[in-house]
Amino acid sequence: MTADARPAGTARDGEAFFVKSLSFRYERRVAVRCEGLRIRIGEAVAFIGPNGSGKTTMLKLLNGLIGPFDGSIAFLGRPISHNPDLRRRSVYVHQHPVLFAGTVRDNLDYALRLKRIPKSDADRRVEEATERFGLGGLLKREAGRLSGGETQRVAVARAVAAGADVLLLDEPTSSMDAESEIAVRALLLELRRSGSTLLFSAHDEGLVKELSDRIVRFDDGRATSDNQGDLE
Amino acid sequence: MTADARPAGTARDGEAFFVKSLSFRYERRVAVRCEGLRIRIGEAVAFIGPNGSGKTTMLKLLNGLIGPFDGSIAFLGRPISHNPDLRRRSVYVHQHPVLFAGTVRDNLDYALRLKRIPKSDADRRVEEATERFGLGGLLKREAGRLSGGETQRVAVARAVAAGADVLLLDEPTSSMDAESEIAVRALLLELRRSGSTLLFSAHDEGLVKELSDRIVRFDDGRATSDNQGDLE
Amino acid sequence: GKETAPATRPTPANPRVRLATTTSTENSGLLSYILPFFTEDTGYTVDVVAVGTGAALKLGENADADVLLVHARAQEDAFMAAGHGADRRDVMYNDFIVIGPKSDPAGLKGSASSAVAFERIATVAAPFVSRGDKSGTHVKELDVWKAAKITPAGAWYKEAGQGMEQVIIMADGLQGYALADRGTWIAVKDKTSLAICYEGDAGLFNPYGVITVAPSKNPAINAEGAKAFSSWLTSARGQGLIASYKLGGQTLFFPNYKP
Amino acid sequence: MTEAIALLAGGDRETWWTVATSLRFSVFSTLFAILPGVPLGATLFLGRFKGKRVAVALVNAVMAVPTVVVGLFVYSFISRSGPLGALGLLYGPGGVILGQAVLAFPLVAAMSYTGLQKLDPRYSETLLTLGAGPWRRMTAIIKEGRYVIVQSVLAAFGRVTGEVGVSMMLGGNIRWYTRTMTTTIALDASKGEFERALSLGLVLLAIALAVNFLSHLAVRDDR
Amino acid sequence: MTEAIALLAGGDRETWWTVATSLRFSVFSTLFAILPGVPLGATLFLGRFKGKRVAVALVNAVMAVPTVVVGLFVYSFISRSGPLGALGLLYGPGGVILGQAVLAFPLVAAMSYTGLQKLDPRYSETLLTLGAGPWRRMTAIIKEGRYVIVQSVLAAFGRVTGEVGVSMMLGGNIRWYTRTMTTTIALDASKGEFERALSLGLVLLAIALAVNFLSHLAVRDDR
Ligand SMILES: Nc1ncnc2c1ncn2[C@@H]1O[C@H](COP(=O)(O)OP(=O)(O)OP(=O)(O)O)[C@@H](O)[C@H]1O
Ligand SMILES: Nc1ncnc2c1ncn2[C@@H]1O[C@H](COP(=O)(O)OP(=O)(O)OP(=O)(O)O)[C@@H](O)[C@H]1O
Ligand SMILES: [Mg+2]
Ligand SMILES: [Mg+2]
Repeated sequence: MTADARPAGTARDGEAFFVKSLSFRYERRVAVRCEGLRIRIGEAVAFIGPNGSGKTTMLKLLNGLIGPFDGSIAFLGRPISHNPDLRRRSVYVHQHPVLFAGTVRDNLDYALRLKRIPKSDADRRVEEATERFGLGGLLKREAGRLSGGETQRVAVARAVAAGADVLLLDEPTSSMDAESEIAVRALLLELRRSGSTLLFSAHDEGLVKELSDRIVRFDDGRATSDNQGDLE
Repeated sequence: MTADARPAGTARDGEAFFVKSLSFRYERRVAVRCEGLRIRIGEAVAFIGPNGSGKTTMLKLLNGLIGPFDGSIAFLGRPISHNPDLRRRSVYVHQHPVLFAGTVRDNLDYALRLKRIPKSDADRRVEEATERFGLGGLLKREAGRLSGGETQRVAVARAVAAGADVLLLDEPTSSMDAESEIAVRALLLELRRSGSTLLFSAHDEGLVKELSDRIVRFDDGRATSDNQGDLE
Repeated sequence: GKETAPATRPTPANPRVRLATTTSTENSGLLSYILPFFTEDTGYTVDVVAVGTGAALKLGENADADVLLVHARAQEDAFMAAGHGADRRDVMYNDFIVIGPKSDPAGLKGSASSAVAFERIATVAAPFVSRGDKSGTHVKELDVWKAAKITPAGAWYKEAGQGMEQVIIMADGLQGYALADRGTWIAVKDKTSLAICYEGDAGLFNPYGVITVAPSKNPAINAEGAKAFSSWLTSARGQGLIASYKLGGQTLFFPNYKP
Repeated sequence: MTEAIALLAGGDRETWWTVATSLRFSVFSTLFAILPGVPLGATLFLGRFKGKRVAVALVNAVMAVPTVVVGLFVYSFISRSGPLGALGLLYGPGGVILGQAVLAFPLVAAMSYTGLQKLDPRYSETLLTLGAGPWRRMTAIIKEGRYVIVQSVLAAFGRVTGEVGVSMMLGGNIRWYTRTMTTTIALDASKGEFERALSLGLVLLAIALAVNFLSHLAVRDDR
Repeated sequence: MTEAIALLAGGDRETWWTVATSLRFSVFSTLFAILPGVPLGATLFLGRFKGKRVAVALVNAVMAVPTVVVGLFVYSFISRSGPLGALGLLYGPGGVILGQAVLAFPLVAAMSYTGLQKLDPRYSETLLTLGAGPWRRMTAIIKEGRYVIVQSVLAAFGRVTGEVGVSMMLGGNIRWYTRTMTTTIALDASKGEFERALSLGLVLLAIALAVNFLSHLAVRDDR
């Protein structure tokens, strides 16, 4: 698709998010402020900054989980409110995720059903995720009773299996053991190569260096990109 | 105090924890099993192992937060059930901690009051903790509304300020930013030098190397110490 | 009101009297009408507790009422015999009537007696709502069935177990018959589409009695107040006021105290 | 107590029949109260619409309406001259069940709403981000909060089992037809048979206790 | 509706007096129900003792006991021939308030318990590890769960405001003394004055609504 073929005001070719003059407050305190930010489809962007600087808040804003805010956020060229693409193509994974009642397998199946993945396809995807994330031993376990790291692994697996191509991951490996972390990193690299858009927050420098094309720095709520020209 | 002066069956001189033939299950699955483990006062011990291997469960067991279990756990020479020292001298900090309603300062004050720290002493301690953990900007904030890393920092500060000399910390820096992590590491080192006993779980090798005298490895619920002679 | 004549109103030591009575005396408006006069004359205020007949007697038995105004002669006599009461007097009477749909589908009008009227209801199996609560009215109804040599049973016979007013309202809802006391009927009739279908049988006499509870039962009983109420109600003044109470132009209760 | 046991063990046929009728009415009315009540509670919890506050307050406040008023309200619909008069529900089991369901439904909604309130907000966020529509979110949140929902259903069951106003008003307390435990108790109390009324109250308590225990077997407290 | 407004706006002194009396009784009885009820609920939540299950089921089941039975139960204590007869509470405000408190207290306990149930278990673990004794744990958990506690208090207030049995039985529905909104309504309904009864029911609903709104101002929903 070419940009020219689209009506005015829509996304430039390959633009995933376009944020302008954003400002969001919890009650009185401003938690996130961003003059402008453009994230292209297929980019892998790391959100870094000290605790409480607004990374989680920004990720939730980009996924339309919190609001209202001042300014504008567009996803694939359209405002995120009432944007059907948002739920179809992007998914957010909490810093400390929760799983639903039922087994781990139920959780995966459920997410696939929500994303309307056909049954035939679904089984294959669950199998794939199980292998990639080493969930073999966990599939039949009660999801609410897993350890911190296990929960995080399943939550990321659930998001990936659901097949969203824009992933917003909040400190995705913070509770994981070394082995899982390596596996998840490898997987995210692969997703990036295959064209998915990745936005993730992290305190772990290794993850940031290995995985990101670009860094957005957060400082006391102010988000600024290393990349110039985000705002024309 | 000398060991000889004590009745038989009590702790050896300077023994913080003594675990024997421990086995604990959540419903049917065994989550922790440990033939024997001895942790001396003043030791810094790291619990490492993959996700779901039992680190959190063991820390909670050692702090008497879950039960019942088979086998025995002694704290300062006495069984942990009905052991008044347990609550007076040790404290556990959750992997993903929660804070109480009220401000951050209220949380610190409250913990000090629970540990019966006299008022005069309390203010000094809160000041000290504020400085050490860089809580200056957070003291007056509503505790329930902090970010993940901020919450973890306050929770560790709360435990340290409460003046327990046996600290059980569950992945204490997993959500922290680099700066806080360095500060907390330094602080824990200092506590160790001043004679506190530290037990912590971690996936971060740096933390383990820098801080621990000894490692207890967890594998699928089985806890084994690097140190031989834990069991005579 | 203003204390216009403080000298004329007596001030008893214990000015609150507790009267347990059936709902019919309260809901017909009689008590609201006469009690202010009683207070005026004697200085006593009356706390009216309106309950079922059985409950009123039970309250007397437990000494939770000082005086009773009820209509269930057999139970009243048993109450006296058991020594729960100090003094029982006839106060007034009215009568029971059979009410039913204006169209009177069982054709009660012109029945020779209440027993005959009941027989007609049973014959056509017209809905009949019974109090079913061992109240004076219920006891009377059972007497009539006995006189008619009928054991009422079947879907048409609704043993409701509720107060008089509710039974009248139910009879209206079911377009059926019921035995009612005239006082309650007059008070409620405008809310229904029913009419009196049979009246006038001497057997349908409904006497009320006033009973002072035996003071020996409990020191908290206001014996003076109870006595004052009983005496006043049976005095010429009390009897006269009862006779003068009218609702919709009709007299509800007829005084009948005989010293 | 002994009298209560005697009443039941003695095999008094009428007492047993009344117990059974009470249960039948309560079970059906609770069922009919759940059907709209639980979804309404979940919707109030999930929804972000104007007037939500008012709706919540209203649903909470309805508890303060005496059962006899609820009875009257329903009466005005099912009385012969009311819009539903033709159904002939008044003074029959249908009337009692309808009235009790109307009584219990806001209770179920209010208690479900309040209970779900304490559910971790991450659950609804996760549902949202995974693309669950309103219906899926509702069913999923009911599943997550099933313990709380069961509690609200139990409360509703208790409420309808123990209420008098509606049963009296719409059922008429007709023997062998619409007489329930509670209307029997009210009748006994009005007859001055206080001991019997108290005994039947204990029987009612025992039934409620049994139902509570059974429900615990169904959905275990997962703390 | 119009009649309800007319009743109040028209300044009918007796109606206003009855409204005030109802409120007075409800406020005091709710207060007396909270004092033991909330701590009991919190204790049930925190405690790990034998018979806890039974206690919880019992407290839940009490809701199914008709108010008239609660009234009779309390009556047996405060009747002149009962153990507390000397206090002279029967057929006075004291009797109604006592009875309503007895009625509402298990409700407060049950609802507090259920509500706290959903509180994150880490709260009580944190309290334990910081060395809080039973008393501190109880007060702290009540503070953490204040939103839920307020809900249970509101429910109790609604319940006592709307109940008839206890008020009738222990207050005697004595005019200018113990007559409340609900006993007036019951009386009106029994006299066939359905419109007036319904109107007063609406007034009661309005009061409950107002109380609910006020409570929301006091403790905001923090979601
Ligand atoms: N409440 C619970 N009920 C049942 N099983 C549980 C519960 N909590 C933990 N488990 C299981 O017990 C085992 C040990 O869990 P634990 O939380 O101690 O692991 P961990 O070593 O702390 O893992 P992590 O590094 O992910 O935090 C895991 O298999 C976990 O799934
Ligand atoms: N629900 C809330 N209500 C009020 N303030 C909040 C809330 N959640 C977060 N905040 C505040 O907003 C700011 C940004 O928080 P956020 O969670 O986005 O930080 P973060 O960068 O993700 O931090 P961390 O690295 O610790 O996860 C912080 O100051 C935090 O205290
Ligand atoms: Mg964060
Ligand atoms: Mg853990």
